[in-house]
Amino acid sequence: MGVRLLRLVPVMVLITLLATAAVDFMPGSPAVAILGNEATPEQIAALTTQMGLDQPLFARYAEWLAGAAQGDLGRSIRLDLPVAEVIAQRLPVTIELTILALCIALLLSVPAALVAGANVGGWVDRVASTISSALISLPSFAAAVILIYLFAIRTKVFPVSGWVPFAQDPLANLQHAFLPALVLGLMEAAMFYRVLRSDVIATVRETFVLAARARGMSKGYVLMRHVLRPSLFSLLTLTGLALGRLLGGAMIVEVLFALPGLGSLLLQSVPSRDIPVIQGVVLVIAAVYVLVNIAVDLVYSAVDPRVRVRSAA
Amino acid sequence: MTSLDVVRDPAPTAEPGAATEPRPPAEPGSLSELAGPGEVVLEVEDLVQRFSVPGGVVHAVDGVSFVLRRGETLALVGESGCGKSTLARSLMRLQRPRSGSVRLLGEELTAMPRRRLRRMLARMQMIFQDPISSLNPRRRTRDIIAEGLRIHGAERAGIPARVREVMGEVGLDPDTMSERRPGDFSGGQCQRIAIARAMALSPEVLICDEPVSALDVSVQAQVLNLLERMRREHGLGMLFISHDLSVVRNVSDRVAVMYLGKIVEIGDTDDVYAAPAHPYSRALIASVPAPGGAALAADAELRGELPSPMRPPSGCRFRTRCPLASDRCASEAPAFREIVPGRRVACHHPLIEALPAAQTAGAGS
Amino acid sequence: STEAAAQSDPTREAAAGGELTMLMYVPTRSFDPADDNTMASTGDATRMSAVYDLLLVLDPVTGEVRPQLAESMTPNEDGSVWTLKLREGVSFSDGTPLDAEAVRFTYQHIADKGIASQARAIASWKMEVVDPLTLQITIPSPNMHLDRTIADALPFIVSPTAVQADPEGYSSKPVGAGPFVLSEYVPDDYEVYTANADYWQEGLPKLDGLRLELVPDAAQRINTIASGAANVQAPSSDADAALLSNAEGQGLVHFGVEQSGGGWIYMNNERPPFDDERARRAVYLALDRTELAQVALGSADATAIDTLFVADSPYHESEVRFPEPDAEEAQRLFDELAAEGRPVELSYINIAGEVNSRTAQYIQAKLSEFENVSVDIETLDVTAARERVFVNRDYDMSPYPGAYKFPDPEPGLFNLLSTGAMWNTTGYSDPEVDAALAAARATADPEERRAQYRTVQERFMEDLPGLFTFTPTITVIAEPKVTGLSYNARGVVSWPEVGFAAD
Amino acid sequence: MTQTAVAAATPQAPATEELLAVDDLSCTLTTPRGELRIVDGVSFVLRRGETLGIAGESGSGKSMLSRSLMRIAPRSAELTGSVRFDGTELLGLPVERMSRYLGPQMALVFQDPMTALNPVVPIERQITEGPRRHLGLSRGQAKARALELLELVGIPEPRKRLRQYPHELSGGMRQRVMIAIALACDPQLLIADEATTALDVTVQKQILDLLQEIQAERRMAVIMVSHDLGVLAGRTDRTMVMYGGRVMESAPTRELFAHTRHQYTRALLDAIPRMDQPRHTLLRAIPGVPPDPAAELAGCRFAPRCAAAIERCRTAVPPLEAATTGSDHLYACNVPVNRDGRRPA
Amino acid sequence: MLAVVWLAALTLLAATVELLPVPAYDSIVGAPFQPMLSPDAPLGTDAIGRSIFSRAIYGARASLTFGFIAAVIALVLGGLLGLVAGYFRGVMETLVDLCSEVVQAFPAMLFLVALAAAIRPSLATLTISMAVLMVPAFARMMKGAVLAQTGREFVSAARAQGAGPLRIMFREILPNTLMSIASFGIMVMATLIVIEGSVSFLGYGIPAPQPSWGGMVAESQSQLATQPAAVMIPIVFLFLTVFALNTLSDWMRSRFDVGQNQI
Ligand SMILES: Nc1ncnc2c1ncn2[C@@H]1O[C@H](COP(=O)(O)OP(=O)(O)OP(=O)(O)O)[C@@H](O)[C@H]1O
Ligand SMILES: Nc1ncnc2c1ncn2[C@@H]1O[C@H](COP(=O)(O)OP(=O)(O)OP(=O)(O)O)[C@@H](O)[C@H]1O
Ligand SMILES: [Mg+2]
Ligand SMILES: [Mg+2]
Repeated sequence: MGVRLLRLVPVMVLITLLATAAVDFMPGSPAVAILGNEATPEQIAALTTQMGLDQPLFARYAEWLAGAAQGDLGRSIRLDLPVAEVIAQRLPVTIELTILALCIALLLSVPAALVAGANVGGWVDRVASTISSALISLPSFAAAVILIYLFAIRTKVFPVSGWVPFAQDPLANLQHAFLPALVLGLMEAAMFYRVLRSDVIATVRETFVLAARARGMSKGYVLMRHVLRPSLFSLLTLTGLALGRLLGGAMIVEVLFALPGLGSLLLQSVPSRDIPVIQGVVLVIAAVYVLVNIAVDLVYSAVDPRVRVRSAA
Repeated sequence: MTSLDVVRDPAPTAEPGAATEPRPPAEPGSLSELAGPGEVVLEVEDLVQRFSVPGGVVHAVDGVSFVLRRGETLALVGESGCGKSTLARSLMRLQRPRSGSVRLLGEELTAMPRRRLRRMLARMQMIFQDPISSLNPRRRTRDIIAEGLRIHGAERAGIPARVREVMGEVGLDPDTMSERRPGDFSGGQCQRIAIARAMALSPEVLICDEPVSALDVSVQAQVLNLLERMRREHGLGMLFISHDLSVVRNVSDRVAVMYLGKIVEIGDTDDVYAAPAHPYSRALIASVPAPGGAALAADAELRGELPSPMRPPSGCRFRTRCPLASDRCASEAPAFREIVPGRRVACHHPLIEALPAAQTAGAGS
Repeated sequence: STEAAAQSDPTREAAAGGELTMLMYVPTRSFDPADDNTMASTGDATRMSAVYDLLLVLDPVTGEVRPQLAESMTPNEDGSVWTLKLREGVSFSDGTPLDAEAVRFTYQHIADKGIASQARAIASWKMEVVDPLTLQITIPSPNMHLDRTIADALPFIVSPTAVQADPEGYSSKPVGAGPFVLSEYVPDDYEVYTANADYWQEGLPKLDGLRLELVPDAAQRINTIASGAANVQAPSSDADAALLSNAEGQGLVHFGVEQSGGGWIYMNNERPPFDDERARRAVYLALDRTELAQVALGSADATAIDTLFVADSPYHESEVRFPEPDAEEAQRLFDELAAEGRPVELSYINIAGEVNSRTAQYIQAKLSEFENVSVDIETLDVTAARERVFVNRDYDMSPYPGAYKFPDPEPGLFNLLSTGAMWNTTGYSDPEVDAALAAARATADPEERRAQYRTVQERFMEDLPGLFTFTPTITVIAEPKVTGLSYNARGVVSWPEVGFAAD
Repeated sequence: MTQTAVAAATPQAPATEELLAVDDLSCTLTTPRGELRIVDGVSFVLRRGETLGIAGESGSGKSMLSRSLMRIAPRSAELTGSVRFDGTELLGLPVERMSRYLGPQMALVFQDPMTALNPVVPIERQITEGPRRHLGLSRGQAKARALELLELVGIPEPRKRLRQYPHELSGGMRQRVMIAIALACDPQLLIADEATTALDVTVQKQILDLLQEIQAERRMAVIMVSHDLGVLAGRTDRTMVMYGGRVMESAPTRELFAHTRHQYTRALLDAIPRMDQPRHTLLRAIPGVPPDPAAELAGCRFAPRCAAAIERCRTAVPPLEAATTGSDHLYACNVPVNRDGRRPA
Repeated sequence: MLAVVWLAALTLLAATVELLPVPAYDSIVGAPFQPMLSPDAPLGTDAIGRSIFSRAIYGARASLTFGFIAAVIALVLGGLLGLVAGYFRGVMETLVDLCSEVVQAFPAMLFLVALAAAIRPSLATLTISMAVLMVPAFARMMKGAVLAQTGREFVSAARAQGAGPLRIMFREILPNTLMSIASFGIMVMATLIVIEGSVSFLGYGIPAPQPSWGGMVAESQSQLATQPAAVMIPIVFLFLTVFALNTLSDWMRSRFDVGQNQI
């Protein structure tokens, strides 16, 4: 575990450096972005010097890193606010979306996969497998477009875009979050379903399941008590990955539904070359990713006692 | 090298001289081989193999010494996890041993550079427990058998003929089986392919790690017979690892009993079976279930379980389960000493001193 | 749309009360007018209009200047000194008075920051506070139409006290004398404004509160309004007909005001191929601008701009028109240029976005029907495109984001066409045009101005320095009950009168 | 499901003692390779307190037979014939009622304790879930019973073990736990399917002794399945040799080893190395490989590998019958081994 | 196999589209938003009046070549890296793990958007950059497969025969991992096509006027309510192609698994 935590450092440094370099290589500097169409080269040069952008990339990065190490993520160029504040404002949206999406994904996939995996070839299996293959093949933007068309344009059940903070109006908040969370959740559910189903199929073939049946345990009991838990490992990994990915901001969905989350913040920051925000967001994404993976390892040991021994020993 | 008629008239399924012929008498030749100390082909001295695992060090093989002579079969028996496979793998340097020496035909293997080692391995080959997984499922039989020849730079033109020859020798039909892949064969046939692969290089030493324990009893006999024939015809020195004491009894000239990484007793098979010197050997032999098996002396029964190889007991490693254990056993590790000619034991209270040397009665009847 | 418009009258008086939600296109950058260099109605200007109100209002159709926060703004006889008179009793929401000093401070602040488009111009002004309500501005080169520039680009006045109190944080904590006060601001998401109790106009604003929400996607904005989660979207000038019909289909209304000017695509007059007038003309002749307008706006009814000024404008010259499409002549010109070793191979710098992208692809598709001409489209984001087009001038064609409008030729046409002017990104330079523009600027006489601008229009049709496409329209899409909407020439809403219909 | 009259096939079973009567039991699996008859017409009778050994090579259908008896064969398996347990026909029972038999009436000990124990469920629950369902014990009662059982099967520190997971135990202990689980509801019939094959000889002996002890104590009937004839030799009353899903020979164990009649049994015994032979004795291997259940065979299943096979062996299935009426040594062989052909034990 | 039929038909059409009597992807064949089955435009026209059918087919060409070439490059590079990392472990393994962690945690969209601005996007640059982005995934996957294979006895057997590392990697391990990495490759190809669609949808992908399914959706998305066909047709093409690829990959994997079981 300690080793994994140590890995956090190079991963985060590399990722933020990469992000800085990527934005730096884009034509058009923050000065150009700020000054607009009519700026003269002199104005741009002056602003560039003023913002310290004439320094070499590594010097700027090192300076940022030094600041970041002390918890100072700098100030947004575009919004003229502390980066930490900007991110803190976006994070709840992304977190809520992530949690909702994962809940939807798990609620849809786990029962379906359990039933399908235990009755391969049954109708649940056939229906759910077909749906999941279809969903896996549907890009999220396409899914979003279709769902918007169905639920927001045709039937107007859900609002199309925007965001209401939970504290302000919980019901409206859920209404706004539902469609985007559904898009994300459906995508993940399809993956979860497939992985869990194949693991359930494998587990059902295990002798210990037969042994439980030989003890006269009922089918439902065997599924819940003996099949489910040993089948959860791949699903856990996948959930961890999904958690990391979603917390990093589901860009397309956030953009399409105009949600003020991390993903859209990142995309909005690119045209204005808001490097401090980009660095900050990427840092958060990387940290979340690595931490989530460590957390998944911890959960593993909760689910599988064998892992517990291995890591404790 | 082999008789031509075998090649011309392969008998893939029927084992010549097995079921169809009456049982041949015990072969006196093998006894004479044993009597005159043959040339030593493999000499192992104080071999140590350890694994660092999370939580400690596994003392898998701990100071093992023995010699193997040409034409002789040395069997290695012991409970699961006592380090038999690890020993075999260390000999082949599939895992580099921590310390000790392995001399193959007088050459030290442990420190040998890899390139030379690889050439040297042609003279010592190994057969694995699981016949199916020891063959690459994606390769054709003839490629599997030819692989060693190619590696060791045999003349290209000669390879197919040699492959056919070896296939015939192990009872595989070269015409119908060359092109097929391991998945098409049964376990026994796969083990034949593995034997052919090993024999293709005409090794002097053959290490067999539980070569028949994955096979059915009926097929097991085929493979045992085949190995026996190979040993006899090619004068192989064979290290035969098994946990089946009946099989060991049948195939080996000498037997080494291993317990928790150490050899506790080594000696002539007949002698050891008749009069085990180590309490553990006795317990093992007494446990064999057989029609008319051993009548068990009550004190031969083992207590408890095999201790963890990460924390072997002090002194004698067997003392925690030994009916004869004394205080001395806990404090002092017994020396591996020769108590009668040809018999070495690591025990403070060897059973053989308490027994008259003349006792010969086969256990049981 | 006529039917829907008939049912609801956008100018009908609103009942008091209610809270209105407007959907915005562009994220808020800053509430400090010194940071705004676009004055786009789709972005910060509309927000600032709520906080600051407008000093002067430029009428989008007639080009007239109307007083608002200011009582009047008048020039001396040659237009070198202007006097700005402010209303009495107007104060910022922090209680300090909006006086001549505040105006001076604001303009100085803008000049110091150096970001806004007029910053350089202001730096050359001499401003003098004559009395608390009178500011005198002396400008280096005479201009009889400075009031139009003020109304167009410098209408927002900040509270000096507030800026000085917190220069760093001011951009997100604005203090103005407008009808509303910013009460909550979540960047890239929404803002909430509450009515200013001390607003200078009695009984206004109509609304109790205002909420501006960011929804960058056009279709989504309409869907959101249609779903009742918002009332109106920010006025824009590139109304996509598909969007409008989509809105109509969902029971919304839209209002449009046609303006002079048009969708504008820069041509780089400073380098081949467009340093040659024939190349520019050939492109005009090759394209069917009506079709272009229809594709760009996504509507079969869309029309192309055919004169520089709309028929209602005093400067409208019906016979000075853009050339009609003529494929044969276009081909002849392309061949001629190719024969001279100057083939028309152009790089089109496109700015990401749906309308832009369609326009670019239409031009590419249309020109590909001709020989000896080729178009290479490169799509960039705004900042990268800006560097390519405006800073480096490394382009052949590139769209102006939005439409180029001039309700009055001052200052728009001047900035667009005179040599070295602020928005003359085409690099167009013609002494005759320069002279005519300067002469028109120096006079207040309508007849004189009309004559000068006729010359400009005639020269324009000869030289065709850039490509005008469709007529710009300020369009608002709203629920039928929204009323009291009026805007300045930039499409910036005048907030005080906005409200909901009484029923 | 065809049902043959039970009484006719079981002449040697005194009705009062009889616990399990299997008649003409067949198990057919539908697979992509076709219909596989894994168990083919097996009949036997088991009395209370009796031990039946079932021997046979890998794939001969031993496990499928045990599973068929408990009706836990794969879903695609079709069972025909009759299994009467204590007078009740099991094959027709509804699933729910059948599951009531598993545990209190019949229990199974699996071959590989590592895979037969759920790795992520503590030992305690695996032992107690059966009693709680079938005997209606409370949590506390079930736990007390589990402790008792662990002590019975000779596990030191049972209280500690209850909280542990299977991987924390050694192979021998796991198998003891398996036995404890099987005994949890006091079954009348214990089926040990290769219960000791995965274990070391020393441990194997301990476990076999334990089983024997418990059986004697409780008067359980036991079916002991093994491919190792040696294991069955000293410990069963009766032994049944299976090959290719069919019973080849069935006799009281002593009789079977002393007077082997079937060619297959003989060959099998000859192929096993024996402790009393001189070393390097070539074994009598059986040529060929065990039969593929998918292959259609008209005659005796062993005929293709049998050295003594005659024409008749390849055309008709020899019936399983006794040489002399009244004898309980049954075999299905046209060319039985002569009495004098047997080897000294 | 419907999936194979669709892929084959699409590939064939895409490969031979120049020879077919369909208009060029960038030529205007009629008024915008012509309905289906109009002459010259069997699937109607888009917002500019170009044939949706032509554009969909040319889009298929772009997507398929992009997906295939990027997947192959990534497969070869990542496969080799993974092979070496999995066999030798040590530094190589750490490096592969680190890289894949970095790439997985890095927002790919940011990379692509930045790239689109930094270097002029074209099919070639997009292909190469996506391939590079996918290398760690393949390396990791291959490493896993190699680790599993290295543990199998036949690798020990080869070493016991005296085989060197190269021979073991390429003769023994590689053939056994090919099927799984190939099926993974097909799945990645599907993923790549989705990513390309998404990037083009955001406007940073294949440059206009070259058609791309994602770009086609974006160009007509605002007309979803009035002109659903223009939006749905590219989505259907994209969906069917990705679906077919996924099905193919599944099928390969199940074949492989069955093979595994039979052994
Ligand atoms: N690569 C390894 N890393 C760590 N521990 C190992 C490794 N290989 C073997 N061991 C440990 O070394 C000990 C000896 O194992 P080995 O496989 O040699 O036993 P064995 O006698 O062959 O057993 P079996 O009869 O089950 O094959 C065991 O405790 C095993 O867990
Ligand atoms: N689920 C199944 N599907 C298809 N065939 C099966 C299935 N289960 C078992 N078989 C086949 O049935 C035959 C008998 O299997 P069974 O497990 O009963 O044999 P066994 O005598 O117990 O062998 P072993 O000694 O290996 O345990 C074998 O040929 C096996 O391949
Ligand atoms: Mg081993
Ligand atoms: Mg079995």
